[in-house]
Amino acid sequence: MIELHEVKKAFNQGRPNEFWAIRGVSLTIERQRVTVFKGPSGSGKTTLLSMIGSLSRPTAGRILLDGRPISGLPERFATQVRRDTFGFVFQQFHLIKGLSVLENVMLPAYPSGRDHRSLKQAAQALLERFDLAARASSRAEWLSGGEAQRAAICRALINQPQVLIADEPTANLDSALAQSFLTIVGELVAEGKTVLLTSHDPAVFGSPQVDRVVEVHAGRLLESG
Amino acid sequence: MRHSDRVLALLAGGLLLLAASGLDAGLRRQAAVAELRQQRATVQALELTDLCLFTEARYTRHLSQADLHTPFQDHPLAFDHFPSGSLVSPPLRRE
Amino acid sequence: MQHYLARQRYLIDYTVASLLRHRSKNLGLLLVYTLVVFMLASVMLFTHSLRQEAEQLLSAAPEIVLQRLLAGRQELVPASYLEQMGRIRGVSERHGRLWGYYYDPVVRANYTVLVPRDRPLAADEIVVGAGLARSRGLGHGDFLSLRASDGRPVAFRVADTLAADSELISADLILMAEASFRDLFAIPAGYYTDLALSVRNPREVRTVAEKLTLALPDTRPILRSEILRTYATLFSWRQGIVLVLLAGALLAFVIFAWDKASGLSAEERREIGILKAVGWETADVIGMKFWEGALISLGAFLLGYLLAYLHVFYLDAGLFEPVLKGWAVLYPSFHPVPFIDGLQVATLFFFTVFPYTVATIIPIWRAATTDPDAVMR
Amino acid sequence: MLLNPAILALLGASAVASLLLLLAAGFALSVVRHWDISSGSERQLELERRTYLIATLLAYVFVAQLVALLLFVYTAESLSGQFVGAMCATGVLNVNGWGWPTLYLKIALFFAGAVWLMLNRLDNQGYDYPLVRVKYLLLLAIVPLGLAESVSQTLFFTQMNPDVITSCCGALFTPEGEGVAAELAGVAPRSALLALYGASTLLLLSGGWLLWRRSGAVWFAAAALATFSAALVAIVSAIALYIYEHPHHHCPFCILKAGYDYVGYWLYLPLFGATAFALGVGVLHPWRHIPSLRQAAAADIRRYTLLSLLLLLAFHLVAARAIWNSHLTMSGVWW
Repeated sequence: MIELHEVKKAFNQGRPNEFWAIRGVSLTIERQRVTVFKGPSGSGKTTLLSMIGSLSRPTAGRILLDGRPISGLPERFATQVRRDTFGFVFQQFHLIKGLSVLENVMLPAYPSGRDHRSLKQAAQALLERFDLAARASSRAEWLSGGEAQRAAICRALINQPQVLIADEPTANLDSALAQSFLTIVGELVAEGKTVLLTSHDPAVFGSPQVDRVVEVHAGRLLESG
Repeated sequence: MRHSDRVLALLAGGLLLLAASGLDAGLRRQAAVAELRQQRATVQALELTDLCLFTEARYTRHLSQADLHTPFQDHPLAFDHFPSGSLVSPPLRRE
Repeated sequence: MQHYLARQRYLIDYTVASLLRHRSKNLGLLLVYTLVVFMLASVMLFTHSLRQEAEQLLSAAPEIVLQRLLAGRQELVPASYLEQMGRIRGVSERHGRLWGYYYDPVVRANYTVLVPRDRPLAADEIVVGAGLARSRGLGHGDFLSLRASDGRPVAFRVADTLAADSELISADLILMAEASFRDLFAIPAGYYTDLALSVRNPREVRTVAEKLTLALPDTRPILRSEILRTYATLFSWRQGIVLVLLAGALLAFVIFAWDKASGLSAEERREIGILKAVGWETADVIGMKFWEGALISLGAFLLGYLLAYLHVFYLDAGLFEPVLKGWAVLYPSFHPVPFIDGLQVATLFFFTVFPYTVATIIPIWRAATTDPDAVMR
Repeated sequence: MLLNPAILALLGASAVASLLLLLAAGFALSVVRHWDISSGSERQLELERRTYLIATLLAYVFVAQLVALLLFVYTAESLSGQFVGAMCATGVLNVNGWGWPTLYLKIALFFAGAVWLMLNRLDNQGYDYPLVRVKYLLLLAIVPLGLAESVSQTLFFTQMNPDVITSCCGALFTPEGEGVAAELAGVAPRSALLALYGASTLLLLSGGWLLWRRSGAVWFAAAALATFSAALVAIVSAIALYIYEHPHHHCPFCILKAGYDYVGYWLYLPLFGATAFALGVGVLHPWRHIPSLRQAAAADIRRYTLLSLLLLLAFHLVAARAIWNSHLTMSGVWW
């Protein structure tokens, strides 16, 4: 369970171009659900998601993960929380070019220093599951859009996070691929994962796999669904 | 094979070669002992005082026997016109 | 501990993969770096080996050489000085030395002409050093004609050549009998070039020297320890000069390294952002970048040092020959004996690896503190 | 001034180290002034990032200083041929008034750096960085030390005059002479060794107590300092003599020479390590009750205490072995 209390985020604080991207959000997100943040671009949904995923720190307010505050942690500790709890799938997938797909998938586990053989096996198992085993040794930039997204999902899952965060996951996919992404999301939730998405694609927040839609507008919530 | 293994193996190889070069130096030094002893005997017999490294001028050939301000001995303004003069420091000696 | 090592190995994994992706750029860097190390290491190994050899050989030089100075110049010493100095306690032996220089206009080289004390030679016999023999094409039984001080040519028969492996000390020597020497240079009997004294107990050398300057005020003693010191400072001074010169190159290289480290491309910046977003911490990125520098500088150090070792001790420092030769026509051919000490290697390591790593700290830190949420924006 | 590569390297390294220290101090100053862990402002984020830079800089300075300390002694040793009267590092350090201060400052810097890194490591394990102000104030105290060391070393090397006749260990470390060194040499070997073993026993006991009851860290650190001084005295007055197998050769540096199998390094490295860890324990201990550090502090203190005791043991084994293997027998004279 993730709780947000009056979370605010400012950019360029104290300077003339100060800008409040989030102006006070309180929210509770349940486990094992698919929650979608919807809103126009610039509404602050990505900023909100990055704060929930400990990628950035709120300027004010608190974020609790299972009752434990995670928003005030210095980067050193926030990273640990992020690594163990959250998996990210980015809009541009952001696989690292020049590395093989397998290496890309293993990357998030490097700092944890876990046993290389078991890590490699886990990565291969994930690739197998998402039908990418054949491409394990090819370079990341050679993948098609759908393959790249599945590789990104594998990478997000390698540390066995409780929460999967995906930013505009269907923006770069055609509708068939978007559908198969939602199927994967459904499977993950069934396995016990919590999934957070941002999207302005009606195919996503209209989908039966989605449990809750939170609408963000100009840094505030307009809850619906 | 992992990248790190390959690189660490390369580094280890380099370090091994470094150690080997030390060993090689020791062996070659050992081999040169007789020669050095021979040369020392020559130095002793002929009462030599200097190495025969720079033969172009008197003060570079016998560095240790030269006067304190040797490069200028011919004239106070005489320039040191041999290239080794730039490599050889003026003789350091307590007067 | 185990976790720490495992983590470092992963960081190396990533670093190597990223180095391999920019292969040509990093290879160029490695090459330049290796070259810098190679030059420094060659100079160090060569001069250190020469210094050690000088020390070993010249520790057999006479304990005290006594020169007579006349108006600031070295002058012939009358044999009577040997009596005049009186009995000095500790001096076990004293005698005059005869030596000088001979300029040979044929090959435009200076020879050192010397009268050996323990080697009887006939009046027309000489023994020549191997370097001289080589440059004049002399062999056993050949004749060498020298011009005496009054202009008449004097022919000498080469009775022997000195061993080729002692060229470092004897390349330009001509040994001849005392009578021939005096005749050739018109040095009157009863005069010597300088005097040599042996002192048994090394602790007494300094007191003996003091007594000598008191007894014979127009003389100057040169102690063996001073000869050794001259050579020790000579070679470390030379090393220092070369280092100062090469420091320019090193500095240029460090600036290059700084520039490379700070001029991260947008692509690299994006990669670091991704790494941080997926769970790498700033310290991990710093560690990864540290390994990048460490691998390059260690590699360059090892490669450069090993090449320098081969160059100096297997190829007889071929690249330095022209520098050492200078204008000297007679250059000894010799094989440096590998004297290596830890200080040399440690200094070299310090000189090459330390500046590179220091120069990259701040650029690395800048890169590593990229916002992790940059990839989301 | 001698233009020698090792000297150039040392001067360069300490200049760079001073620069890095100054840089770190500048950052530390702003961290001390504006630090507010509870704030999520951009300035606080910036300050937190700076802590990484400061820690990295300090780690570099410390490693460079450690290498430089060894290189310094080694260089002093190798320069001995170029000074009349110098047979080893002692003579070279005596060439002018800056030699010994440089050595002392280098040693002090080594300990200060080691303690700072241990403190930093501990602080980094607390999610609220509770020791941030403490450690940066400590850093500000280290900076003048580093600068003094750099200046002193520069003066030492630039004012070296090869024409000076220096007095070496033979003259300096003699019981008949004057000054600290002479007094050290004059200490009876028997009382020196007794003091060493006494201090070491205290260290062992306080270490055991610390491991068992988790208190008395101050005593542990104090015992380590006592052991350190007693060990240095004992090396000069007794242990070195056994290594040289000569009843009147008191010198703390000649044992570093190849002729004695570099046994000096095997003595000094564990001794310095043991002292540094013990000092670290003394500095960490007062913070063990901070809630976010409780676990990490207990683990670190335990680890450093054990390491310190192990290194102490190593030192004693090396020393005992040197005495045991020596052909010098002083049983009728000293014992």
